[in-house]
Amino acid sequence: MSDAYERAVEAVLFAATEPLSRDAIRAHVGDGDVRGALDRLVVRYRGRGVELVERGGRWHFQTAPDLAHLLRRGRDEVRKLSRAGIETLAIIAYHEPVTRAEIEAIRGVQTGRGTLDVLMEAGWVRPAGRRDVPGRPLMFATTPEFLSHFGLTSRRDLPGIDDLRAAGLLDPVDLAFDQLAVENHREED
Amino acid sequence: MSDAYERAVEAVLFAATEPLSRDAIRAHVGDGDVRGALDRLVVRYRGRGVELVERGGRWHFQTAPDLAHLLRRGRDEVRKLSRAGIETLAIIAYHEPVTRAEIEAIRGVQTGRGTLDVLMEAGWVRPAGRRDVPGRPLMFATTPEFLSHFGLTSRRDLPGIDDLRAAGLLDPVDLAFDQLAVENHREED
Amino acid sequence: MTAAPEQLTLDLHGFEGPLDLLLSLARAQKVDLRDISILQLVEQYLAYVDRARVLRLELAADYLVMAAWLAYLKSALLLPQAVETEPDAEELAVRLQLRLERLDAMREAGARLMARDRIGRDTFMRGAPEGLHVDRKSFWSVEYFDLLASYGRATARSRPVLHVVRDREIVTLEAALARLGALLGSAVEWRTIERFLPDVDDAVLRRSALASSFLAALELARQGRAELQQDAPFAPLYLRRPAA
Repeated sequence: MSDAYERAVEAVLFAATEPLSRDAIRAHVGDGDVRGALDRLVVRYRGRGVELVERGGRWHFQTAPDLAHLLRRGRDEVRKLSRAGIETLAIIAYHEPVTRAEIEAIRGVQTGRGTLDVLMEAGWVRPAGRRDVPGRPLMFATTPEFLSHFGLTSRRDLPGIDDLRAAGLLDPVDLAFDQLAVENHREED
Repeated sequence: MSDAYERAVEAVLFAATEPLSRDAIRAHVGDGDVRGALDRLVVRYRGRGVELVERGGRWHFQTAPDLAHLLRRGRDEVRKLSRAGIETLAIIAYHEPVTRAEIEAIRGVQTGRGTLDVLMEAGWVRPAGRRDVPGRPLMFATTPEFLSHFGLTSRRDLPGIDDLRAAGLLDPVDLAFDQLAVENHREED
Repeated sequence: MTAAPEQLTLDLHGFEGPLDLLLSLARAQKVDLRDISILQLVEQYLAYVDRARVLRLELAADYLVMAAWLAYLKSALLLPQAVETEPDAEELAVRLQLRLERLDAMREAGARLMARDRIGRDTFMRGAPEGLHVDRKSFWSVEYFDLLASYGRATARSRPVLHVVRDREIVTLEAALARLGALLGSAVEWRTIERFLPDVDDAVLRRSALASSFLAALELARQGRAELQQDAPFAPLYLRRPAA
């Protein structure tokens, strides 16, 4: 038997057009044990054709990934990112917040016009304040939509991030040296 | 225990943008006992926050009618700000405090009376005193709600002109021309 | 990239800069980037650039900058250990290797991200949600990106278009008149106009001087202060002081 509060949480999440935080859920259903209701709903839907997932602190229902082949038909494929776009997105996600110069240092090429633009337009990346160094360069970070889109519960879920960090591959880079190879080269978009 | 066919029917109905006939469902999930799957799903969802219903031979999920008060109005209530509205808001944010005449000088077109009204109604813009020039025109500035809506700590977090240019957000229509100019005048950068 | 280095084509369009090329060469050498030979990698890169030169392919400047840097690294690595180099060659090699590892790691991470179950491709949100009433504060919706893009669009309309004419060194007509007038004072014999030009190396400046001097010669002839002679169109142009 399902309790009334759990039903209400279920209905609100079903009706929502985008993922909802616990606070947003509470704003609609009133005070109660939102966390407990979410936990019970996750169990109830587990293994079904639809499941309840958490992405960056926000919750939504989605179809089970193994049924993708039934649903893809007649739908537009998600837009393909360029190789530069994929690399830039990965660097931002694994290093955030990160400046354009730091992105370029890792890629060894200048970031073409349009690359960050496309990632921001997709809603996956956003400006995230400025670095407190001379010039106050803008930093970039990922958005909650990024986590939702790629099915990540949080940034800790990024594939292999713990191993990369342990190997020191996410440490700040030595800009002075890296600038050497970046100079003069513009990537082709 | 849910069978694979039932799961598939569940997912297809969930993802559908409109109610589906049994034939339409079968077109997605392949041959099988659609009727049986639908019957079992109706039972499974009965009494939940969401229910599976048939209307004129077409099937769809809907939130339980007794919970409609939690959802209140439809999502069409969220209206997109007009292009004029967004531009005006952006100019106020970058130049505040700023008069209507100054906004018009930057936009190159007259700003309709309704545009500023909408921005004030949305709570993003407020009157901010008068300019000490003949006619004492009213000045406008952004509100704390504006900052919080866009997740900004302060106006200093807005990307600077150089950042916008680097991200390709200036002159989006004149991209080719702009690139030419950049190549000819690298020393300007 | 599994091809042996010799089989790499010289099509540099496939590479996004020297670091990308280096990574491809390193990958061809070993799967584990920590085990690659930097010296071997440097030699492969330099050979690659040499072959591009032999084939007269135009290489972007940064490929040459990297080549110069790697040539320096190579000579530093080959120096006897006793000789102190600044900065330390071994350290530079390790840092190069680290950069390749970083880029490779991010490439791998990007591929793994793209392979995840993505909304709109692998999982789907509800197709026809009833929607929730959102309170008045977000009654009007604007995305941050739209705000920034709008500002660029709006200011672009009123921003003055700036045309910059490069400041070039030229010989003005006034200068040519003064110079030619002075030099002609002593020119009793016919001399070609080139003999009267200032002594400059820059070809563009020289053309400017010739053009200005030609006009100056016409003006001086009009004033009766010079005589001109030319045997045929495009033949050498001779000048001298008018016979008294």
